[in-house]
Amino acid sequence: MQRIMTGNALVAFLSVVLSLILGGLLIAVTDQEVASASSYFFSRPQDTIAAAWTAASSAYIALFQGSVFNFEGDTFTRMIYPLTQTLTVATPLICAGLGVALAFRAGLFNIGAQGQILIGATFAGWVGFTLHLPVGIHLLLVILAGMVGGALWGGLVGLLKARTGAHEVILTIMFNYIATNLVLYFLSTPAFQRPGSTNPISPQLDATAVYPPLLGASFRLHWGFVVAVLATVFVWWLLNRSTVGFELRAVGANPSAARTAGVNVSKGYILAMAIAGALAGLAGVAQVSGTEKVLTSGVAASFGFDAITVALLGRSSPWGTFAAGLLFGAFRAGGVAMQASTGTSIDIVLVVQSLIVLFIAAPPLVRALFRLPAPGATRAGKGGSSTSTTPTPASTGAAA
Amino acid sequence: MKLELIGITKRFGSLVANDHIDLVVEPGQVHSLLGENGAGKSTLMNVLYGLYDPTEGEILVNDKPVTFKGPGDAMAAGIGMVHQHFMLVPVFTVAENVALGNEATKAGGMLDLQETRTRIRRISDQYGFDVDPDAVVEDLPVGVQQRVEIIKALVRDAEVLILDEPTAVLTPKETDELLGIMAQLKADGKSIVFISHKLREVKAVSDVITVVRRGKVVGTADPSAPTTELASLMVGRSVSLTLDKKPATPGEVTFRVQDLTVQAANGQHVVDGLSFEVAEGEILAIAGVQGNGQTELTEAIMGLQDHVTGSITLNGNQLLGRSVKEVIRAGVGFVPEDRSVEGLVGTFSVAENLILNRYDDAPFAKGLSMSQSAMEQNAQEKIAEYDVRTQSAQSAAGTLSGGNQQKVVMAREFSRPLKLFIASQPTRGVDVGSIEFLHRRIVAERDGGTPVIIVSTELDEVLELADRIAVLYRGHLMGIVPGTVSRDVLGLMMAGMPADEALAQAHDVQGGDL
Amino acid sequence: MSTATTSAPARSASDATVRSWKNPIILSVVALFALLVFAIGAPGNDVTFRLSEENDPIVLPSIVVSAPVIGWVAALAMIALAALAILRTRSGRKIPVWVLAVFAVLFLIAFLTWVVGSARTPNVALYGLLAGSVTLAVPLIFGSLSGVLCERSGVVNIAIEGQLLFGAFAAAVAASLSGSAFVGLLAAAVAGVLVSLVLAVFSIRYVVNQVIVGVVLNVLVSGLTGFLFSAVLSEDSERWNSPPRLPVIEIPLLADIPVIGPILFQQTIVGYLMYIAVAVVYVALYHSRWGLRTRAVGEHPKAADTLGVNVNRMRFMNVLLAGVVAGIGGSFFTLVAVSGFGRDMTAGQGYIALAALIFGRWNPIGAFFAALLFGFATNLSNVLSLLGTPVPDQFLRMLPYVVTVFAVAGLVGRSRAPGASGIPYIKG
Amino acid sequence: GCGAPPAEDAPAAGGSSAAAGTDYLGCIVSDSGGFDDRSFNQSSYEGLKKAETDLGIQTNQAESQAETDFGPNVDQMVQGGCNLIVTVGFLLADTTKEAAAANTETNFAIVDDNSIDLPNVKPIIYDTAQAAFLAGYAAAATSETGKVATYGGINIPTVTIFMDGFAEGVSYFNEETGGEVELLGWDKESQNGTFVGNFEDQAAGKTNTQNFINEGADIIMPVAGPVGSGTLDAVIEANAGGKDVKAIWVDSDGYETAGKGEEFILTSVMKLMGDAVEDVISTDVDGEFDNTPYVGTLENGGVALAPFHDQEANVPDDLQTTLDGLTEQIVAEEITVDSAASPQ
Ligand SMILES: Nc1ncnc2c1ncn2[C@@H]1O[C@H](COP(=O)(O)OP(=O)(O)OP(=O)(O)O)[C@@H](O)[C@H]1O
Ligand SMILES: Nc1ncnc2c1ncn2[C@@H]1O[C@H](COP(=O)(O)OP(=O)(O)OP(=O)(O)O)[C@@H](O)[C@H]1O
Ligand SMILES: [Mg+2]
Ligand SMILES: [Mg+2]
Repeated sequence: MQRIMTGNALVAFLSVVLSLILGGLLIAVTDQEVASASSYFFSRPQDTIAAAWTAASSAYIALFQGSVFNFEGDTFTRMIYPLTQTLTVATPLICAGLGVALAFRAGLFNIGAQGQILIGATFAGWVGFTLHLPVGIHLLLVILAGMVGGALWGGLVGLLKARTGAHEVILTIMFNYIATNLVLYFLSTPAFQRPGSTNPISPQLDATAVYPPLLGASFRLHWGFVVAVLATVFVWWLLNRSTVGFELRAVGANPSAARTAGVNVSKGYILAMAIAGALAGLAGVAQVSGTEKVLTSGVAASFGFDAITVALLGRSSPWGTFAAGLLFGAFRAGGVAMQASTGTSIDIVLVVQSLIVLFIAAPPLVRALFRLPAPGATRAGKGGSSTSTTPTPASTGAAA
Repeated sequence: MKLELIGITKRFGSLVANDHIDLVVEPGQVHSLLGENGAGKSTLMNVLYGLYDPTEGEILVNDKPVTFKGPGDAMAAGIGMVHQHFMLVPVFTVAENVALGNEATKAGGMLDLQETRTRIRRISDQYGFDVDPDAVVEDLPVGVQQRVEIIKALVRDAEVLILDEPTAVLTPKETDELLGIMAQLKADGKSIVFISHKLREVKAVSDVITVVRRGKVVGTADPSAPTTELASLMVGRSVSLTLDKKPATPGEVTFRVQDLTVQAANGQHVVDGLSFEVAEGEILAIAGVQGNGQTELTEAIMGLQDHVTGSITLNGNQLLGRSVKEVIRAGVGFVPEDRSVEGLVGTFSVAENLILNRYDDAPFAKGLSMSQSAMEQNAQEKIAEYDVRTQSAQSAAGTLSGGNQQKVVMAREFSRPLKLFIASQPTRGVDVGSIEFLHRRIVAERDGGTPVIIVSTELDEVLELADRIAVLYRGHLMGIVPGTVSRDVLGLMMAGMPADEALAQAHDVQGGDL
Repeated sequence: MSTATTSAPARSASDATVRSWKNPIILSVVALFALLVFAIGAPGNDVTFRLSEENDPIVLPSIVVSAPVIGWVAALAMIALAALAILRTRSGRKIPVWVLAVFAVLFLIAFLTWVVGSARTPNVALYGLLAGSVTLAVPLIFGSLSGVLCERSGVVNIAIEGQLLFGAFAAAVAASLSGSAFVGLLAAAVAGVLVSLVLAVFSIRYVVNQVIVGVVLNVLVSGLTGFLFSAVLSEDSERWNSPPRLPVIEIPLLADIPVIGPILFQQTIVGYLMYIAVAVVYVALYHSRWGLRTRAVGEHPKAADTLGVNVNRMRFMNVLLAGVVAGIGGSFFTLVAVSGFGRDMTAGQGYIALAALIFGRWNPIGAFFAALLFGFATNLSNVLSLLGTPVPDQFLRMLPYVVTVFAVAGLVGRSRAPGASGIPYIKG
Repeated sequence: GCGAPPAEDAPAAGGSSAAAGTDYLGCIVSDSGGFDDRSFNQSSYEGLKKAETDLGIQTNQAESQAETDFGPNVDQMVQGGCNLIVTVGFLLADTTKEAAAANTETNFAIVDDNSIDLPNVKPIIYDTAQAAFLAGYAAAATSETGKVATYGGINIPTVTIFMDGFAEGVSYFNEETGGEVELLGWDKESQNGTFVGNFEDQAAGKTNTQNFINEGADIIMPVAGPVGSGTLDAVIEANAGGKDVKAIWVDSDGYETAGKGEEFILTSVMKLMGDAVEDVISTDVDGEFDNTPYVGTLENGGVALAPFHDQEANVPDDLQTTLDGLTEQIVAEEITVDSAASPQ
């Protein structure tokens, strides 16, 4: 933590700048105006450069306006609306990212957040639109159901890994596909459909089953964000201050030493995957009971996959993941606005995001690009701090 | 071939591992390097072998300066090296290992293993190695693996052979055979650089001895010099090579192992029908060459092995079938043989490692919550008590030197009341000063009335600590002998001779050995 | 001295085995299942497997079998084999490999007969079922070969998906612009290498966790191709995204052999390259100097280093080579399967390839068959849905994934990865 | 290149806004298929673009990539001051309803959904089964092998309504003529059949089509957006291999829009969303917006069977006459084409 805040802060910042520059180049190169201006580049190069600058900067301004602060908004509400939108999108990213990060700390590479979100959302959604319960209890039950759903789906992977030694990467990938088809199946049954319709979309969740808005009805931000903050605190406590976290981290960092010290490694795998699943399930709840309020097969969007990058960027630490979730939430929220207002495809956001993760993971590269001196007396050749907080689940998984 | 190192200096960051070392290896000579842990012997050899670039200095082969960009260049120049940790690919056959990097090929880069097999057989015959080219290396005993390493060097026509601590994992018999091979090689005109901590061997085979201390050559010695002189030259002060300990006063027998059998995953009985007991206040050493079931025996006691039959009782309570946690809670302290793999979590802090198997006991845990202050306080106490050299209690354990890592493990295990203490290789790779300290702690634990089991492949350590010695060979007990037994008897038992026969035979040949 | 060795207690062969009951138990359960479902639950009708079409040069008669007969015969034979396995295990001997092989074949025959027999139309074109399976497996096979090349030399390759996708994209664009499918093929290989280059530079040069680089590369390629797709390709798809197809090259006579002819001898160059690549990688890996060094570098890099093998250069080259292979596999999507690039059109096949690689135990041939199994399961579910089954389509589509889970959890279990896979090599 | 630069003071390119001088803003939000889905998003989008050129209005669009984008996108459009927002697909129903209730000045039109009853929302729905019925009849009448096939993207009503109508058409043919044409890939009774599982995997569309051809089908109707392209690839290959196989396109006239294999497209089941969208916009521009659902039928031309184009020569002589007769009967409700997914 300390190190990330101080020594690497500059590298992180430069990584973001570098990625934005590369993304901007991509926007400029593919822009129509730039293309037409470049046809006479040699007679008037400034046109090309101006067009390129306009293309990239207008896209990024739109991105900023859509994610942080809209200075063209006519009311204060509209001005800060983008920021609340960022927090809304960040909510499921943070929850699922925590799940991926926690599993990572236990030495497991959890690619299955997508499926866990879906199953969690299905459980939560079903409780939300089928049961009719009093205020408070209903929402609690929805949250619980979502976590149980995710925990089952994740825990099953942990169980299979512990019992048979099957590789969790394969298992989680397969479980994602199975979950998608399972949800599609549920949505084709009357129990999950609206009365009188066979569309694969569930009824709206009861008013008692949804997260109340956090800042009033004019914002989409809901209490799910607070739950995400609480989840971050909880995961931080769990990993750093609890016996369970101690066990999980030991299993992740060195399974043989953990076993020798009396930790039940199999139980650790199951537990880690179940908790990871529960956190992803919480992301499902944020979607089904917070933002969307209905269950569809697309309710998880691609949050489960984005969560992997979020966790990696956050170096698998709870608050790192939280921060990465906010950043990616901003990119996503801003990206939608950017696409709507400038027509720049939101895919550029994926490019920028992944470049950021790559650059941050390789500080020597960024330092070399910006001609910064190497820090202190770190021995050459070592990846150094960049990879230290993340175990290598691929190797731990393949051993045994 | 004449080999000359002139002014070799090697720095790792601020650490100077080799400091202007000069060394000459004449043809047909065995040149030994002596020095304590971390003196810089391996570093020097790695420089010579092209694995490290020297910071300064020059290497001359037959009076001509050479630069080695990698081991390939060194091998081409006629230098071969047998590393202490074998550099063999475990899943490859002998032939594949020998061929690697020096492949005989047919058209299109296809391997010609037949050619390699022929060469292996030729060398095998010449030196009486008896190595099957098609055996898979991981199935071979260490002694044979070492011969494979030597074959690798000879196949490449090495004129200078570097042997870095080659005898550490061998039985006395295998050691004798190796020394024989060295004599043959020398007779063939090859030069050998020999590194060993075992002064007796060094004296027996060397033509010249160079002593290294803290990266510098501190002198040369004649092989006929007395052992104590060599030792004090190494360490820089006079050393007492013996530990003074009171005779044991064994109490009640509280730990019993009966008819213990452990099956490995491949079905082999790695521990076979073992029975022994340990009394309070005595040290039972389990001797034997690495890989004869010691690891499995200690793991079986700890509940770390799966297919175990028989009985293990501590104070009348059955330990077999219990989980590791239950065994630990029953008061068994355990120092595993490989501290970095089983004893410590390298990325965890020293403080965390000091409670690695007590994290959920009071005072470190209240319910699910752990107490940082209790952990911190415990760390400060133990670091002071055991003189652990670490920057802080929060440093990652992996950054500590081997001796200090071992102190962390010991400190952890001794920090709770024990009913049984088991230590595997308690001082492997640990320097002389630390060894002395750790040995004294172990004896103190014995004197406090705890039954102690020490597993060690180092005869010196076994003889120093043990009140009684049990020798394991291929999972069988060769017998239990008193701690005062002679080195030769142990050597025979470690090679698979039952105790009574060994005692008889050693009596016959007494005085004829080294 | 000689007495020392002879007096060592000799171990008898019989007590030296742990009796593993895993296989007999699995066989028994499956055999029982076969009895209940395939025999007792057999549909009463005949089942027809067609081997050729009427206007094929060589027409084979269809195989018509009675579902109950096949069900009972196979189930009883499987029970017999399971019993044999139990007996062998009880007496402490190994179960011969042929028992497992015959068991698997019987299961497959009984299962096929049962599912097709239960369909509304109990009549299936076996040649089509198999040909479709191979088609679906082609990109998987290229992908898993790419994985083999990387992992065997010690680099985990999660970026197969990205390599395939970028290969598909580059092939579509280059072929459209140049008007030549072969230029597209070349571009695909180059694109695969580009992805590999990033993987290699970051994971080998900068020692970034290989899994992280792989995952991020997939996102990067997905974003990049998606962006270019909407910004460039869709704007003028006539110019950018209408690649010509690779021609199908028929090998005379051989292509006319029923069932296997179209699979083996009626392919595009990519199809032939696939068979060649599997064979070449297999032979080279186990019988060439390059293969020996590759495996050494992946198992014990330090040992290879001390013998003068440049570990990181070896890894670098292999990762790049893997890019060529996966890139060509990617071209299958746009030059063979369909004509044109679509957003994220590889649809996770790179991950399935990864599964095939592990299921195939890091062996090119194993990966080949694992990929085929997956292709078969997928196409079987396709065919079943069109023949008409009572199983909802969502469950049919789960079939390949469920099969993979069972295969990985039940049959493969703890598989042994190359010793140094995923671990960067830092010299000195 | 080094062409000549435009004069410094030339007006910015693409000044369509100046042309009609209206400041009416028509907007559209796609569902997650995007505007290039060769299906309802694309048709609706083209309707809006047509309104732009024909009526001189301004337009804006927002493409959704995931369901989470719906809310923000609709919101962006509302904030952008759109007069009318077309939302595409039933998945946008809740979002549309919410936005419409909150922004009563803005008008909405939603394609393929009839669940919203608000004064400022106009549902646009289609009785696609009617046109698909004709396609099924035409396929059955044209098939040489006596087997025809259909498959879908995902098992949802807007897809299965095509398949139901097609199935009805085939069985009507069998009843009327005593034929025994078999339909593969869809069982209307159990509402179960062949689906790709998405609207993207063209290769899966191709494999499925090859399976159909292997089982003897010679006319295949994919109801799967861009996946149908895979069917065309398979059909082109099969014809190159000496078979006589045809495809039936859906949504638009594939002869004009599919971009390849036109010569093998027997006909298309057209769901003319573009026209409806343009219509709704033009009534709104005229200030005559109403919220009565628009139901596209054979009668009002909202759905139709495309001409046979190149396939004219391959269909039975009297088929067009028969189809015209069937159309009349359906319009006159003498034949009812029922589907579980038909608009109620
Ligand atoms: N790669 C390295 N990086 C940093 N320091 C190193 C490295 N290799 C060795 N050292 C340090 O250099 C010193 C000399 O180590 P070396 O291995 O040469 O000792 P040695 O004499 O072989 O000891 P031993 O008797 O234990 O084998 C030690 O302090 C060691 O910690
Ligand atoms: N990168 C490093 N950083 C710090 N210490 C190191 C490093 N590499 C090695 N060491 C230390 O240097 C010492 C010697 O390392 P080395 O690997 O050479 O072992 P060795 O026992 O001397 O091996 P050999 O005798 O087989 O050459 C060990 O104590 C090890 O902990
Ligand atoms: Mg050394
Ligand atoms: Mg050493």
